[in-house]
Amino acid sequence: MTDTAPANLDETSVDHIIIRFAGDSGDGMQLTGDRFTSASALYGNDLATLPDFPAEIRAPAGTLAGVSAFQVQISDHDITTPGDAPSVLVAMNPAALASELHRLLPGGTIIANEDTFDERNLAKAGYANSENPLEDGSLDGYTLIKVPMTSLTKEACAELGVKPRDADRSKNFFALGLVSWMYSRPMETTTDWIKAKFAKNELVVAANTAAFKAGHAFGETAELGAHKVTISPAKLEPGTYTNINGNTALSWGLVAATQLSGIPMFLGSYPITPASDILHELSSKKSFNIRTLQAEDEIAAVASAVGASFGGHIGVTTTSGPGVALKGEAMGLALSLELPLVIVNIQRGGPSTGLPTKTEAADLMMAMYGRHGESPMPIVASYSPAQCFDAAIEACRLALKYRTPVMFLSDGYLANGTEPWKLPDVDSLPAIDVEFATAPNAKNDEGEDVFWPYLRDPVTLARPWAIPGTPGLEHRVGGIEKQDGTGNISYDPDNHAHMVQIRADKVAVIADDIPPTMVTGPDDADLLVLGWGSTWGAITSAVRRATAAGHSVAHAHLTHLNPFPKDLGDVLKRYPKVIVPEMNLGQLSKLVRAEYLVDAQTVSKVKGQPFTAAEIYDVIVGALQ
Amino acid sequence: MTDTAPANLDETSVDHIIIRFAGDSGDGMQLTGDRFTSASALYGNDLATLPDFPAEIRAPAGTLAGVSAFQVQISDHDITTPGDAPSVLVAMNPAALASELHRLLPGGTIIANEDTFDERNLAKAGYANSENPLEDGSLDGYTLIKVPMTSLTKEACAELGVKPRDADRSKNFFALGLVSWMYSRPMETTTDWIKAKFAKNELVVAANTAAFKAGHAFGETAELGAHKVTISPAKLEPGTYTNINGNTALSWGLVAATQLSGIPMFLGSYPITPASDILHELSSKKSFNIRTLQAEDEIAAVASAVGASFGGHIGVTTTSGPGVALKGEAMGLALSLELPLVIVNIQRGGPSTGLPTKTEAADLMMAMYGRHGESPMPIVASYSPAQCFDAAIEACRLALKYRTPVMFLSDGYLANGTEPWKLPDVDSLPAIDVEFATAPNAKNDEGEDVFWPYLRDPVTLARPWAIPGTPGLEHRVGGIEKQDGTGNISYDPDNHAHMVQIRADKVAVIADDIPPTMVTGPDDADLLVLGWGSTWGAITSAVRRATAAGHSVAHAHLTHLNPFPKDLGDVLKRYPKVIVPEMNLGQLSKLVRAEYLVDAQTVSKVKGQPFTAAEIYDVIVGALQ
Amino acid sequence: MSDTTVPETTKADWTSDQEPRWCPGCGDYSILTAVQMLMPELGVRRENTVFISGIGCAARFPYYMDTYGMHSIHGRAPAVSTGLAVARPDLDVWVIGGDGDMLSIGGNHLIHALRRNVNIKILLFNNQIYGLTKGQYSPTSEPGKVTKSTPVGSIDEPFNPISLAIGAEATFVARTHDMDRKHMQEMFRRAHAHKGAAIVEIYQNCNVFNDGAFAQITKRDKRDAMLINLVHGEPIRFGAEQERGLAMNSAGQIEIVEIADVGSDALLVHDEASEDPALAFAISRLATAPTMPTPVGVFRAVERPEYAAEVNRQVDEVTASHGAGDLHGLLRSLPTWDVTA
Amino acid sequence: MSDTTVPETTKADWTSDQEPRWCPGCGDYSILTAVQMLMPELGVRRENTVFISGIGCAARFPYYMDTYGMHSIHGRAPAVSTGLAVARPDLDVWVIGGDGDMLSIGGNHLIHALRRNVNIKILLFNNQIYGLTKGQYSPTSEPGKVTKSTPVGSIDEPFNPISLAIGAEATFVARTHDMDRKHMQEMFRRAHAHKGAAIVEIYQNCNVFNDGAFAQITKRDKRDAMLINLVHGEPIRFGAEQERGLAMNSAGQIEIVEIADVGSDALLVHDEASEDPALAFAISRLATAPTMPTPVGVFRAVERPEYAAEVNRQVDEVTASHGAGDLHGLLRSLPTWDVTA
Ligand SMILES: Cc1ncc(C[n+]2csc(CCOP(=O)(O)OP(=O)(O)O)c2C)c(N)n1
Ligand SMILES: Cc1ncc(C[n+]2csc(CCOP(=O)(O)OP(=O)(O)O)c2C)c(N)n1
Ligand code: SF4
Ligand code: SF4
Ligand SMILES: [Mg+2]
Ligand SMILES: [Mg+2]
Repeated sequence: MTDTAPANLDETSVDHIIIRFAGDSGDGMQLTGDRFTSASALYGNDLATLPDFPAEIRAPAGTLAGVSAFQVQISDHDITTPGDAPSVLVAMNPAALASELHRLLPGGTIIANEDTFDERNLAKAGYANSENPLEDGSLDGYTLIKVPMTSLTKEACAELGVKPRDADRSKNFFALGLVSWMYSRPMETTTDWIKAKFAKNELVVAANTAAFKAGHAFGETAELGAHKVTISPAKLEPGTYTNINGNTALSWGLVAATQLSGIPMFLGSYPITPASDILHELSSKKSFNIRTLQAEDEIAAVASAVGASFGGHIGVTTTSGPGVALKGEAMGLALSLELPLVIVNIQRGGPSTGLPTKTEAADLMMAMYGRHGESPMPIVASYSPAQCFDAAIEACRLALKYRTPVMFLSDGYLANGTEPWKLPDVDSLPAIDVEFATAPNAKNDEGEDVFWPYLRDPVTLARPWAIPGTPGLEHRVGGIEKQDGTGNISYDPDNHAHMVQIRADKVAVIADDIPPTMVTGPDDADLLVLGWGSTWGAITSAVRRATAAGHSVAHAHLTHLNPFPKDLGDVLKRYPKVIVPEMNLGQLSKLVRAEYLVDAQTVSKVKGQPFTAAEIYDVIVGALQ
Repeated sequence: MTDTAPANLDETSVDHIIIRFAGDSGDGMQLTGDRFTSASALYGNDLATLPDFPAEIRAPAGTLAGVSAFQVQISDHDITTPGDAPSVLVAMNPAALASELHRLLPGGTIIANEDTFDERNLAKAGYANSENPLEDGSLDGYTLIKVPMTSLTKEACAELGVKPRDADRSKNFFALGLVSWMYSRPMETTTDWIKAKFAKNELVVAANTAAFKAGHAFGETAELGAHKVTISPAKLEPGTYTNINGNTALSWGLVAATQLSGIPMFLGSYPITPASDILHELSSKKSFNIRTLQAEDEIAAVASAVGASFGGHIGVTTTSGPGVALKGEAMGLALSLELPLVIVNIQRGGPSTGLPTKTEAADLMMAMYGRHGESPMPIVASYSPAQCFDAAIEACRLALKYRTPVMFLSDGYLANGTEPWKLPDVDSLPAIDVEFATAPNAKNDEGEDVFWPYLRDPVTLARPWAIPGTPGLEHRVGGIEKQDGTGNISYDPDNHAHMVQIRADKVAVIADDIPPTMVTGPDDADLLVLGWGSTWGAITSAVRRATAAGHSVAHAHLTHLNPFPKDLGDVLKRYPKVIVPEMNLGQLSKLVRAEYLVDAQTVSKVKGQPFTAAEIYDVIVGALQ
Repeated sequence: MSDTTVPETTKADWTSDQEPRWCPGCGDYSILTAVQMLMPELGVRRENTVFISGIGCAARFPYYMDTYGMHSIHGRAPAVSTGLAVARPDLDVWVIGGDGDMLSIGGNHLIHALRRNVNIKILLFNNQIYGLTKGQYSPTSEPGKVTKSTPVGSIDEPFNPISLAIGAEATFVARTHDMDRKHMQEMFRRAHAHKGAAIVEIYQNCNVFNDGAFAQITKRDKRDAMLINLVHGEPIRFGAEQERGLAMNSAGQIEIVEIADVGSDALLVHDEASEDPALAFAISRLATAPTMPTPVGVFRAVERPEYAAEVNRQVDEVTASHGAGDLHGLLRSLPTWDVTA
Repeated sequence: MSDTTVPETTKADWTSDQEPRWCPGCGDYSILTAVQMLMPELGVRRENTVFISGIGCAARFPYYMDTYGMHSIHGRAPAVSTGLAVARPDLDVWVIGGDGDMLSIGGNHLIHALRRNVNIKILLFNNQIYGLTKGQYSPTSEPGKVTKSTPVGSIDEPFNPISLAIGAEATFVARTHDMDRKHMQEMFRRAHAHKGAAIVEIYQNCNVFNDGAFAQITKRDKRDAMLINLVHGEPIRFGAEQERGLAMNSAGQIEIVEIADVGSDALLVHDEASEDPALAFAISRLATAPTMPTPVGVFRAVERPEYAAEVNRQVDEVTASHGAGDLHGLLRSLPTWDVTA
């Protein structure tokens, strides 16, 4: 029931395992982790992953800066995080061992590629006097499995006619083979994948397959039997599953919104880590009535999306923090024009360039306030990789229905992390009804039919969306203050006050149209953990564990950050204590404190790494003492 | 003792008067108001002004949209606002009367240019069936002085050989002459000014002077004696005074900071209303070791300032809301580089293009949070036109001392409004001590002297400022997260957490270096009015009035919005009720609620117009009931 | 939208109910009139016509056209328009902006729109000044200009918008001026007919902050001598008697010649359709300030695939070959597994 | 800073203690080496040398130079450098960036820095791809390029950075490539010697995401045939036997000719110093992709007042004529009045 209890290595069956693959950026660890994950997913385990790589395409080989890691938890039951401390560390070189060892559980297993532990690499990894940790007893507290992966791979490839240098590139498949053997993963998933992926180059297929099989065989023959364990498939809800990361789920959610609304989509985007993959994904979805533009910069990206929205598309722009910081003025325009627009921010470590490949969730305040003037905008945040799908649809729904820019917040951890996703029945997804204006809606002083672009729906306060091409509804919109109703430029003081209030109200009324706060746990719990975004997995896991340990804890998680669910104030006031774990210095807590005058206490982690369940568990226990 | 009690028109001496000049954009009302103000200032009155003009260079002549107005209060005692309701309205055309009449005090005086009240102009101003308000009795509740200003001006100019069309342009001087006579302003101030201003064109000098004198004579001869009043000079503190608007005071403050620190200034700016005048002013201050660059856009403006700061200048960038919305990313860079930078935001009506020439103070949240990641920045706000001088020095002092970008907030009202300013003794202004690093400050592993760009001062947490040209201190800085101390790129999780905290602490420690909250009124008052920025004048006036009326009210005003003064929490908790008048929907109140969990209540005005003292007075009285 | 006969319209149909808010005498009025009078001739529909602008005096333009319109934000009109044109290739999209809007803050969007060849018609109102912000120098102001922000004279070399556009791979580049309605209309008509990005620089007088900037070449009595009319396929000649012309000298440089000296055969024949933009560029260099004989007309008009059409072609082709998107299938495009009860 | 003898330095002195983090085989390494080896020859001081970059693989460059340096934000290096150069005209300011950094997000700052002629030396690392973000197409990528963001091929016309720079009034424009250290150094030396904004386009191989983009012209065995070396004052010829050259045809267009056919007198003599940029522009149009014979070398090098010097001249002149600023006097520059006790 917990994400972190060490797997019992003596048994042949465990309920979960946490493995961390680590190697040089050039060693293909992301791919290795990914393949292991896929095989486990298809095998039926529940799982969650955490890729963790440097900002450079390839930092100097063998250095600590160049270490790329991938952590995965697989389990026979429902889990919500990639796990806290791995019980198995695959270390492809000394730098990987040096940089990742501190994460390993005491007594955990190290699988090391001993071929790389030579003087040069040891020095690069900072081992003083090139002391070899595989030999000097410093790893005595762990189970150490030394494997000459490089040489065995070369050996396996030699007979295929693969040059040793090229064979070296396959050693990650050796590692994958070995680990697949240890955890009884089916082999075909991987060999089939190799065949498909490298179809263009037979020799590479052969080499990778040979390396993979050699790794598998090594486990079988090298008397590693004691390390072999099985993890049964998880008892998940019946259905069809796929293993998905947040950026893909988000992209598909945008595709789904296009289909559900029948409104074509226009994506204006400028590449930036960790958001670029959404641009990549959508640029290959042309047959879904989606157009993408790689713009010259972030401002053009959002501006072009505003133009497309004016033309009757749903304009979307995807970026990360630095990009959002550039889009503020154009978002303000969309807000003043009252046109649909979705701004997706895949948050990363900041400020400035910060830690581009690391996760953080410190852009909530910018989402709320990063524009001049009173510029309220709805905010939707996703909380797990797969849930990005639903959240993206929700962001589009609000944008279309209320004719407003909507900020979508995800983060690097959700973007790249994966989890199994039970695929929804497409037909059961609710349609998004949008209607363009087609006829005049007012009379002028002469009693003639005219079109007023700011004559609002009394409930949603949305203005009509009349798109070019519609005869008789010609009109002009702009960022200068306009008269409510006619939309004509107006400097009238009272009208301005009215418009400022209307724009605020338009966001506020959304509270009537969103679900109440998602709360788990007893109403009379001693403590409420309030979260938003990707902390959901760790909080869920920690709260489960605390509950199991006899504590009375509840968990509320927000998917709508602006407006808040209507009941949030009541929810918060129900509990004597409220803590708010956030990957920032306390942004949501500021918002709820200001709104409800509740003494919500921040629990901060700003390390470019997600919370572990253990960290939150400790805070919960601490808070209850 | 109040800003709004009607001047008693029957007496020959009153303690204050509020006049509003209104006419077409082409009628020169800003100039007229300005000259009247100058004459009054030189005469020794206390005063405060409020220009109020449309966003177009010149909107259609004669229309309501084209009305340009200027309000001034002059007084024989200390005042803090341009007054609430004018007691005298000068209306140069029907549109001016139509648009401004609602502001006039009941029983107030209207001085109308009756020549312009013809059918065409009446229609343009929206008078139904061209009913002439000067004739139809609708102004019976007021004292109406009808003057054929246009024809009298033409007459006066005719003998000079000025063509009637050109003479028409001088009619504002006629109005000025008349009003100057009514309030016994000395004539020379104006005639001298005309001579100097139009020196290049004798005929214009002659025409304007003739018109001015004709207006004066008209008062003398037309039996308007009953309307003539005097206002004695105010008993201000002894000293030399000048009448100054906020943008000029701000510019001079920047000049002063340059002199006080001995650090050259670099201004990177892009024109935008209402900030452009600071660029204009500083571009003519080259002899003060100030360089200005009119950049290609706001991003280049701030980026160039960052470059100059790296080179050892104090980088400044000036703009308004839409410009700040574009500068977010570069501000984040400055914050990460820990270099001095001052970002000046002259706030205007928003969102988007909004009301460019109208005032608002809705960018406080953007100042706090308008950047991605945890990006804390000190905020300094000015509260009166003249005080912009001190506030600008303070912003520079903090930027230089703490090596941080500082946001300076002013607004359109302060920018263009004027007040008499007692000039400081330049020698008494405290020096700003800044030292560049000149020598290595650390040893490397080999024991050699090296320079660490992020080795901090233990008190201010500021890093050393080593400028190019200094031998031996070569170093690289950048926006990627860096190791504290060495400044080298670091992806280390703990270092990142440390740096995020250090950047927050660096702003927080400034609280030790700023004055306590500026509070007036009793500690045990029933109500605290908390303000920031340009509301100071109206709050001060309202609180004085409420106190005079027997209420127990205190007023706290913030010049530092981040960090808050250390005692602010205590101050707020001292009073049973706290209200926060703001020209936004409640931004400061959100900040103090979140910080201190105090139930501070917003009093909003978002009309593109400053609060009047009466509005705040009413709120005070209401809150106390 | 598929109705084929376009109803006849008049200037009044293209005139909105909002009164222009420019200064009396501003050149913007004559451009507005030129456009409003041209539209009925173009055989287009009001509802299919969109004007997008940035911020500035010029940028108020869309408010006065009774079409769809957007007054966006400073500098971004080319980017906004790109999105609209890609989303809606069926529309006529016109982009309006001043020299500050288009060349200062908006310079990057402009050059990218030009190289992409998006189907937008860009009217650049060049008054060599910032009008709306009351008179600062602009990227086209002459060096040494004294303005509020350059009290002792500006020191920037100005852009030549024609050269910049050609350097940015523009397919249609023209210049006209606000004193000649017929010429303006001809340029706008040509721009409209062009498939792709078309930019027309319009010398526009700001009579309040930069009066007479172009008077030395655009005044009726100066035009013959100072405006060099570019006509495709014709030798380039000008002057009251058409007595002067352009020719290439031995160093390969274009210069002004007296026809009496060189003979009319020596004249350069204007080829707006040349694939190689080098000659159009060379012609753009003739006048470095609107005080010298200045070429006007179409400098360059070549065909190249239009961006929005290409985007939509890709959409159509992918859709044709893969079938319309199938969401159910998409969700199953990664490996899946089934969990049974 | 006023010491006149510049100490001798070696490559090591210009090499910082930070290990480069580029992929093995990346062209950036050879550019770094070229610069580090050139600096000792330039007779400049480390402390007076600053490298400013944006974001991208190329933009990591400053970290590896043991000088003052700033790794700023994406696209803004020309603007940051403009501020630095104006504030500190005593410094050598180098600007480093990739094709995305300089031409996509940073295009506007680049063209404005060029027209202003700010004294910065811009090294544009053109690998025709976004490297750091893992392989999207860039504004210099060839049309039809299949990348992550253009799965069925890009449809944008690329910029020709040389043409764009010339169109933006650049005073110094050159091109070189990462396979020829000597040529790179020659171009960098020339850029350094130029008073004003100098841009050097460097064809740089990204062996991970766009390998071999320039191989058809820069490989040792292709160079003679494919690189057209521009040498000031010399007829423009190339080929293994110098058997080909550039000449102007009768239509006034530049084309490649066989010298055997036209005779060497017909060859165009390269004049980098021509005031008129038309010929340099024409030469820049010869190759529309690095698969055709491509001119390298200095296209244009002309003198024009340098921006930072002019700014500082104005400061000096105003100071000389008005005296150093007097704050006391400034505060009294508007009308004042005295209040006595
Ligand atoms: C982001 C932003 N920066 C600055 C401004 C202020 N501004 C408005 S128009 C303008 C320039 C006007 O010049 P131009 O584009 O040449 O148009 P013109 O008024 O001359 O027609 C400026 C700087 C703004 N509105 N928005
Ligand atoms: C504001 C912003 N947008 C986007 C990015 C992401 N980004 C980093 S480098 C880069 C482009 C890299 O291409 P290029 O400039 O050609 O340099 P190269 O890596 O090829 O050397 C992008 C889009 C960023 N860092 N900041
Ligand atoms: S300021 Fe100049 S450009 Fe603007 S409306 Fe007036 S005359 Fe025209
Ligand atoms: S991605 Fe390309 S440009 Fe970047 S370091 Fe690697 S090879 Fe060089
Ligand atoms: Mg202009
Ligand atoms: Mg590149």
